[in-house]
Parts: sequence; C-alpha cells; structure tokens
Amino acid sequence: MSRLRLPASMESFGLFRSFVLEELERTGELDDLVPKVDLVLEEVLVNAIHYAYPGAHGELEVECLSESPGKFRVTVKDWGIAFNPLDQAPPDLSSDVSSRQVGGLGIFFVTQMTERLHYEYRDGGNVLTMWFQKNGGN
Amino acid sequence: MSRLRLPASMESFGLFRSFVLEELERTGELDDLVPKVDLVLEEVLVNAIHYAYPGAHGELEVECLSESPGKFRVTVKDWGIAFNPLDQAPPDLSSDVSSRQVGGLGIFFVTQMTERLHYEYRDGGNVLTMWFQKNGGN
Amino acid sequence: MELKNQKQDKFFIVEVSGRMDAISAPEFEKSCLEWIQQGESTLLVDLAGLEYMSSAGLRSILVVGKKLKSVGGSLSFSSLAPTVAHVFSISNFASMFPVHESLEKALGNS
Amino acid sequence: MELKNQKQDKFFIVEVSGRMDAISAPEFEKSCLEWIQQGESTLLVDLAGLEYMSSAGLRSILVVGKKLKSVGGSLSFSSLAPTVAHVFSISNFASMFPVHESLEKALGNS
Ligand SMILES: Nc1ncnc2c1ncn2[C@@H]1O[C@H](COP(=O)(O)OP(=O)(O)O)[C@@H](O)[C@H]1O
Ligand SMILES: Nc1ncnc2c1ncn2[C@@H]1O[C@H](COP(=O)(O)OP(=O)(O)O)[C@@H](O)[C@H]1O
Repeated sequence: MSRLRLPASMESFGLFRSFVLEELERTGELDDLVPKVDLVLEEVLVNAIHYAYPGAHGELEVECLSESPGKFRVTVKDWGIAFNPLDQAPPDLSSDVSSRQVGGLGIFFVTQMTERLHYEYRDGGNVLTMWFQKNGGN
Repeated sequence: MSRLRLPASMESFGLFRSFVLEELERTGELDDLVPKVDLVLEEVLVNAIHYAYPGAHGELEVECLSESPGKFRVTVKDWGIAFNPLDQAPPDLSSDVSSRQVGGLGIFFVTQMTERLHYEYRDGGNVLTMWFQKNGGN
Repeated sequence: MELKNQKQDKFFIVEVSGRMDAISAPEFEKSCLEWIQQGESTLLVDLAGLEYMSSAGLRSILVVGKKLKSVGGSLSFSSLAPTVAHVFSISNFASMFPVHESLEKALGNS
Repeated sequence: MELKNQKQDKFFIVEVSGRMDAISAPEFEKSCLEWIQQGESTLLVDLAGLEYMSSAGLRSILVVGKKLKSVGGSLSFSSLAPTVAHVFSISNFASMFPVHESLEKALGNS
C-alpha cells in the first residue's frame, strides 16, 4: 500500500496528485478512472487544506491501493477538526442564477463519483476512504 | 514530518525524488543542499531498489524533515535483507583504468556527502538516516 | 489554464484551455470580472481546450454568472469535453446557463 | 540526458547534457561502446551541459574507459560543472582520466 504524508498546504497538492495518479497508472488497467479520481481527490484535499486546521498548521496523509482487479481505493487522513462529509446537506442544485447558493458542490461530486465512501473518526483524526470501480457507472 | 511509501521499483524513483526535493525547497533556506541531497538519495534508493528484495516485490519508505535551521534529515526504510551500508569496505580509488574495480562508489558518496549517518535494523527493516548540514563542508 | 479572448460582434469570447481547478479558477474569475467592469456583458466561454473542471471552477463560473445577471448581461458556454459536460450536468449548471455544441453554433444561435 | 556527437580531426566528441543517473547512464555506455565498435578510439566527452552525475554515471564511464584502454584508445573529458567536478574529484576519476577546462583546450592539448 502506497502512502504519502505532507503538510496540509496548497503547495503539497501537486505532489499528492502525482502520487495518486502514478499509482493508478501503475495498475495498468484502470486508466479510465483517472478523470474521476483526479476530481474527487482535488475536492477532498482542497477541503482538508482549507478547513481541517483553521489558523494552524497540520498534515495530510493519502494512501492508495489497487484492491482487486478494477477496484482502486484512496484514503485521506487529517488530524484536524472532526468533520463527516457524508453528513452534509445536499447542495442547492436549482437553476436560477440569482438565487442559487454558491458552494457545496465539492462534497456532492465526491459522493457522485465514488462507488463507495466510508468516514470514520479514529485515533484523533478524520479518515475518509473512497472506492472507485472500473465501469462503475456515473 | 513528511513521508512517502511506494513500491521498491525504478518507477517510484522520480516521485521519491520530487517528494524530497520539494520538501527541501519548502524549507526555503536550504537550496544549496539540493545537489548533495539529490545525489545521496539516488545512491540509497537505487541500491535499495536493486538489492533489498532479490527476486521479490517490496516497498520503500522515505521520510524527511527540516530538523532545525540549516539541518535537513532524510530517512530511508526497507523491509528487505539486512544490510548495513556503514559496514562496507571503502571502494577501490586507484587511478589505473585497467585494474580499477567497478562499483562501490554509491555508498562512498553517501558517506562523503552527508554530515552524519545512522543505520539501524529495527522492526524487521533497514533504517538509514542521513543528515545534511548547510555550509557543512564537503 | 490559459485564457484567450476576442471580440466578435456583441460577443466577448473567452477561450479557456488546460485545467480549471482550485489553483487556476480564481484567475478565470478575476479576468472575467475585469472584462465585465470594462463594459463587456455578453460573455461566451468556449471550453474546447478545457480538460478538467472541479467545483472550484464552477464556483467561479457562478460568481461571474451572478455578476452578469446583475448588470443585465449573459453568460453562455460552448464546446464542452465529456468530463466537463458531466460536471456541468450533475451540478445542474447545464440548465442554468446556455450550453452550445460548438463556438460556431453559439455565435449563430443567439 | 541528451547525447550529441561530432568528429573533429582524430577526436570523436561526445557532448552530454542533462542528468547522467541510474536511468540514463546505460544509454551513454551503450552509445559509446557502439562508437568504439565502429572504430572510434579517441573519445573526448564534453560535459558543459551536464548538471548531475551519480555513481551510475561513473560506472558507465569506467566501463567505457576500460574498453578504450583495451583497444589502445583514449578517453578524456572537458567542461565539468562544479558538482560534476566534485564527484570526479572524490572518486579519483579526475586523476584516472585527463580533464580539461574547456572543449577548446582539450582539442588543442592533445
Ligand atoms: N475537511 C473539512 N473540515 C471541516 N469542514 C469542512 C471540510 N470539508 C468541507 N467542510 C465544510 O463543508 C462545506 C461544503 O464543502 P464543499 O462541498 O466542498 O463545498 P465548498 O467548499 O465549495 O463550500 C464547506 O464550505 C465547509 O464549510
Ligand atoms: N540495500 C542493499 N541491500 C543489500 N546489498 C546492498 C544494498 N546496497 C548496496 N548493497 C551492496 O553493496 C555494494 C556496494 O554498493 P554501492 O557502493 O552503491 O556500489 P554499486 O552498487 O555500484 O556496486 C553493492 O554492489 C551491493 O552488493
């Protein structure tokens, strides 16, 4: 299982991304998952970078693994404020520009583009696990 | 402390390198260490990739940390055959092309370009820690 | 991300290429708000060269859309790649803004 | 790593640029052995564009040096950047092979 731990800052974003996409590429047969994994990873990391450690420094850890043929798993951990993304209200999806609320789409995309999601607060940190399935719809 | 764990294969080499050099760059004031860290890291990683897991797959983990101003620490771990690089005979440094032995320079460079080295076999793995010091001579 | 712009009749065409993510979206937003400030009100954003769009991109688009609405202008899009079209579709942005198959159709259509 | 070569009088000049590491050194070694095979025996390797050299690079150089020695040829170097010169110095390669300050001096010197 490959794993990367870096400071929770936007400077770390590019390396986390290369790490996960190279690991996905290494599996050879999961190339068509790249767009989803790329997007979901950005949403989760950017949220953790912006919100997990308000006014403080902290770290993020990303783990990834090709669990079985066609199945890729990514886990993101932080040790910041407890936050369960599966517990959030759905975003405003109305189509009126003037009244529509800005925001909330990040977590929504995460729920839409993963096959399965699991959240746990464990050992003082948030652990979000995401599964991606080849030909998994969406 | 930043940390990266990847399969012990040459495909991982580029990412390990970016990881450490970005971390070094992040410290801001250690830029002049780049050539040494770059070289020492290659020597240690290439050895671990080639020799630690003969005929088998395995993983490597690299940790790095700006320990104090001017001081950068890199630790490389593997869970392969026990090997203490500090225990090796010095290389053949003679200047006769025909008789000079090929090899042995990797570990020699590691000893020459670090401020301090520590090796330990711990929890079933080799742990090599290297310290680099700004304006540290060599 | 790269931005190019050109004026064609009433249209102010913005061509966006590369990636529109948390790092680059603020630049898109800032540039569009400046063009609106300078008096442009019919923005047509062509995404033919755009490979990637995250929620940060949509956030900037909505901010620009709201600004244009408030000044009586309009915002439309053309040439979405499949991954970008997917993101537009599930966020309902595809029904919030006119989306055209190609730049040509967008220019003829309005 | 990039390799360029040109013939000048008896010299077969190889210009190496970029990085000579565990990934690229085998290509340097293979190319040189092919040139020697084709009859070149006075190799002058100019390192003006080389930023980085590890023990894998030195290993390949020694292999090429040994081959040239065995066919009565010679191997020399020019234009080492400071980091490369450092590696040549502590490995004693600087006293194993002629090292010239510049390509011009190397060509005039032999
Ligand atoms: N890791 C996190 N820690 C704390 N709060 C978070 C975290 N991630 C998201 N949030 C909260 O959830 C909200 C919705 O997040 P998201 O769906 O990504 O949309 P956006 O960030 O654009 O508002 C955020 O505005 C923030 O208040
Ligand atoms: N991680 C390792 N595990 C086992 N053996 C090793 C390891 N690293 C180095 N060695 C042994 O030490 C020798 C010397 O290594 P080094 O100085 O890097 O030179 P080279 O690899 O060019 O021979 C190698 O040839 C190898 O036999």
